[in-house]
Amino acid sequence: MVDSIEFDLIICGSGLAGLRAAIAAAKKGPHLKIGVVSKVQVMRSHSVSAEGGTAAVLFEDEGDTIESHVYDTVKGSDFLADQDVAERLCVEMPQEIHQLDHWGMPWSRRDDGRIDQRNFGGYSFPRATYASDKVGFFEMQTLYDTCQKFDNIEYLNEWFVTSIIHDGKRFMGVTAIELGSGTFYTIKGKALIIATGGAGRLYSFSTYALSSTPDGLDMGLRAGMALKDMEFVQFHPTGILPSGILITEGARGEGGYLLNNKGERFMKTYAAGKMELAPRDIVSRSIMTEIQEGRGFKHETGVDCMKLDLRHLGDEKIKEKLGGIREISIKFSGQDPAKDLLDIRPVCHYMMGGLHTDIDGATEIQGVWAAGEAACNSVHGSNRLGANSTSECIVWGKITGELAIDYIQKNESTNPWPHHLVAAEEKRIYDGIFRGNGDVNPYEIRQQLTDTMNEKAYVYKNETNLIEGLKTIRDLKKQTWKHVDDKAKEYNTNFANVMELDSMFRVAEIVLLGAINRKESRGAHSRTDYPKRDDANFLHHTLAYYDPNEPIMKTHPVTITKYQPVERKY
Amino acid sequence: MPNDEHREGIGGMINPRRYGIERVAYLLMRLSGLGLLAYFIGHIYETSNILRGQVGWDDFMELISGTEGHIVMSIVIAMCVFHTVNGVRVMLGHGGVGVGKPARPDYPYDPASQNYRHKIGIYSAIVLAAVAMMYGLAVMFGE
Amino acid sequence: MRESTIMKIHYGTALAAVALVAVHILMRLTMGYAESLEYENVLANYKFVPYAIMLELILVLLAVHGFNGLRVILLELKQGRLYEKAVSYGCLVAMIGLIAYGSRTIIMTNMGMV
Amino acid sequence: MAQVSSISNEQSPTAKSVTLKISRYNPEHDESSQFMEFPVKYDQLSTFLEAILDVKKHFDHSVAVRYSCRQATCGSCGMIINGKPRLACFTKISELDSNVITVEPMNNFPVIRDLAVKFEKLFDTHQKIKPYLIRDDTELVSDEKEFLQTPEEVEQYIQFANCIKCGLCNSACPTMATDSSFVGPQALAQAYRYVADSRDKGKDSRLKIIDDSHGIWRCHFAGSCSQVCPKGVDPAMGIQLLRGYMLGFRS
Repeated sequence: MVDSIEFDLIICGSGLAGLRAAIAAAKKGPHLKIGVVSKVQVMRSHSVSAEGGTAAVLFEDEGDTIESHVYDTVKGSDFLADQDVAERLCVEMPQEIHQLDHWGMPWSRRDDGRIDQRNFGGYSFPRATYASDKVGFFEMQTLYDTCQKFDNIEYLNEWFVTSIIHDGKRFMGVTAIELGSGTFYTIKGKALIIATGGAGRLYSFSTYALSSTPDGLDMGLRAGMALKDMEFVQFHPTGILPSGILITEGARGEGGYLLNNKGERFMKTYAAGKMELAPRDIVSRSIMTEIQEGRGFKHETGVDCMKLDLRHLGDEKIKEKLGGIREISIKFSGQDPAKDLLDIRPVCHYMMGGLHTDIDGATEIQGVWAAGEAACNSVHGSNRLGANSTSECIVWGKITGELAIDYIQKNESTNPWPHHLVAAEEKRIYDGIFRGNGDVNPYEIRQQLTDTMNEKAYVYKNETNLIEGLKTIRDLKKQTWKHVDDKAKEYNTNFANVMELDSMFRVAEIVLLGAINRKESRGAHSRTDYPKRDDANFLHHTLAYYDPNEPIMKTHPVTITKYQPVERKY
Repeated sequence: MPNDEHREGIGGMINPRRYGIERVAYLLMRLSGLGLLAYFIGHIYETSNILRGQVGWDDFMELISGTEGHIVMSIVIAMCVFHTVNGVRVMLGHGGVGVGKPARPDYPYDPASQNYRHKIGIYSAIVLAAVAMMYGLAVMFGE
Repeated sequence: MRESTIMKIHYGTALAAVALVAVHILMRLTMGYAESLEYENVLANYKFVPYAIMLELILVLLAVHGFNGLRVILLELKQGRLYEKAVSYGCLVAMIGLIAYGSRTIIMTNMGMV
Repeated sequence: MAQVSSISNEQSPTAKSVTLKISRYNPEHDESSQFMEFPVKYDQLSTFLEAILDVKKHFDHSVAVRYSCRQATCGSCGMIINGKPRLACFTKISELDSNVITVEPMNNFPVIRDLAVKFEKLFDTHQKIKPYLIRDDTELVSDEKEFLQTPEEVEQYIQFANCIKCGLCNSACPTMATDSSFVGPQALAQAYRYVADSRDKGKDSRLKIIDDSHGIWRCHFAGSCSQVCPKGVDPAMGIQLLRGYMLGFRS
């Protein structure tokens, strides 16, 4: 018999969205038991690595408007964003900033004591609220610490959730492995919030934490939910070499320049109005174009790169506003931004796509919500503006947390527990993976998979590359890597790694298929063989459903309220 | 003390090699404190000999006025001076004196509390203890 | 007692003891170390009431400080309800015992009961 | 190395070699821990986390290690490297200048397996010192604005807010080495972080919690915590300043 525990609300994932949801739920349902289940230790999630800012309109008295934030977001999305969703984000956000402040967030301040904001790419007003350049870290700390006030939140550190159990319509629980002891559990619950973040480790050159694999997305997919818009992968213009660690957009927001090998601020050719602060897709493409036209640099590792110049900001300003990236560049690259030009290159940074949800974050299964990067409520469309992701996590964390509690209080489940589903899942994991007798090194396979994604589905894509990539990945998938050398139960990271790899294949395939199908260039999805946006044929979202053979691809309409698509110029 | 909790145990607590002079001072403070307590108890006991009158006192004086007695005494002096000077330093530190001011840390991090003021305090405690020990030896053997 | 009160006493006794012990040691040096330890001189010290009072004070201060220090070290070495109780009361008893024993010397010598 | 091999050449000409001695121990099965030796290649920028993941990839898949962000922000990979607590991802092999390097799990934390240790106690003590703003109006009811705070007021606590809960300080602390009930530098520094925040009104209640026989007074200012902190938090300073309130040196 499988061990079982029970909560009212299960929150899978402990990043910004997960913790914000936990607080919202704990406040709204003080008598309900809330379990935060995380593959890592709660508070070690990748949200801690967010650097630059959180977008919100705080200075309406100085000329900023919610409407401008909405329009910037929609325009940044290349008009693929659902506009009602974007509006929701912008309306809800200001008070979330103040709420965080009331919980102890150490926002950077202006001399008059008010919360300061900095400039960010694609905005028409400086509205990235910041705390030095460790915004995500401080937000996570604030939320985690605030969670400690509530005694109805329980933390399941290092539990790997493997599947969602439902009766075809309604959520009933999840299965999970407690990594510490290696025990397989069922966690019964009345509602679930998926906040497992993005899947950027599909790419080997990535700003993501090593743990940011698509197991959360895959779990939803296998449960019958759709993945939406997965072909839109954001490449951040400034990942530092050789590690790929993020150099925040705030570096350019504070006045940093991008230079080519002629010493020119080449962004004047591509976005004269915004220069370095154009949206990320445009800056990344500009960098790659410069490189392809021979105006790039060669890094000592043999990779092409571009230079980021922060020297004119001065040591003191860098220490004050960009202390985090100063530490990163000195430690991990041996370059001091006050003295040296930083070697940067576009790097996988964000997935606009995710589990298909409506404006409230509700998924297609009753009782399951998704929030944060794992969700795709289409607030970012085909390209996210910097600083809007932490905003999204916080807003939909709160919304889904409260809605889940409403749902729990109104609904009483009576269906019998589906033991056969648990048994099937146990068989899938233990017979299919743990006891598999392959002879191929799964770590090598993972390396090849992520390298393929990097080569074939980078900033610029084309049909030939994408199809080759898909073929390579399908070939890799067939090899005998499904086995776990480490036979111990306790803290078996080898097992976890192979399960992660298993999920990477399904999601990588969807990313590539989506990219192949979308024969246009829009936002972060940029096809050299179809360089123009095609609103007549592709102004829609992509949906992908699970099928054992090949994902089933569908489309979904875009919600347009006020802003008709126009050509996107900066 | 290897155990379930994987505590480093006494060995780790007293190992002075891996960290700065502050950790050495911590160790010396403990050892001198224990030494002084032992001496103090002994001292109370030895002085009670006076109740045995002149004979008793002189018997006892003979015991401590030899070379060994002088050496023990000089170590006690050293411990006493170190414990006092370092104690004053630690006490000031505990009150928040000379431990630096909170400030944004800049990489490479250099903890303000591990500053020269307290290092000077520690070194001067050691030096003063040594000087006092020499002086004590000079006085005791000088006669 | 609150730990902060105990530690304030710890610091207070330390400071006071430093001052008084300094006087006590200086007395050994006023007439030469060996000479100061001669029976008559020591006895004279004890008989001089202010000095006897000072010795008594040093005794109390150092006993309190020393045994509290020992308690702290022992508490940090090992934990457990019973052990900690034993350490706390053990140190208290030892402290009182030492003070009593030392006081006996001082009082009896002072009153000439040698 | 491992994570960037697509863009950097794993066999780069500048690569040097070092022997990693990794402590292997599964309390469920083994009597005691044993070192296993692995030769790894490294260059100027290689970190220990990369080296360990390399071992995992090429030599022994079963090495148990906790890691995530690889940029010294999540606090997962604290371990004892050549005798001192350090973050694996934030320590470069070239910094240590040694041909044989030992890697062990952090002290003063129960070992789960190999390099992974249990953090439950650290999380519990962290919770115990009330690590959140204490005042009546922390929950926003209508469209209230922020509590005003000047940059100087932020400076009073921001250093301590950098704590990533990696546990290195608790591992280095001499009191923690023997005292299983000690609050520890991590939680004490966090107590100071909130006490020093001009928005907070919970000073007295927090001081009361740590004024215990295994509380703040068991710190003797040996400073090892501050010396190993990878984020410049300086717990020793926070603790002494906090104690300053209790001794009446500060108000």
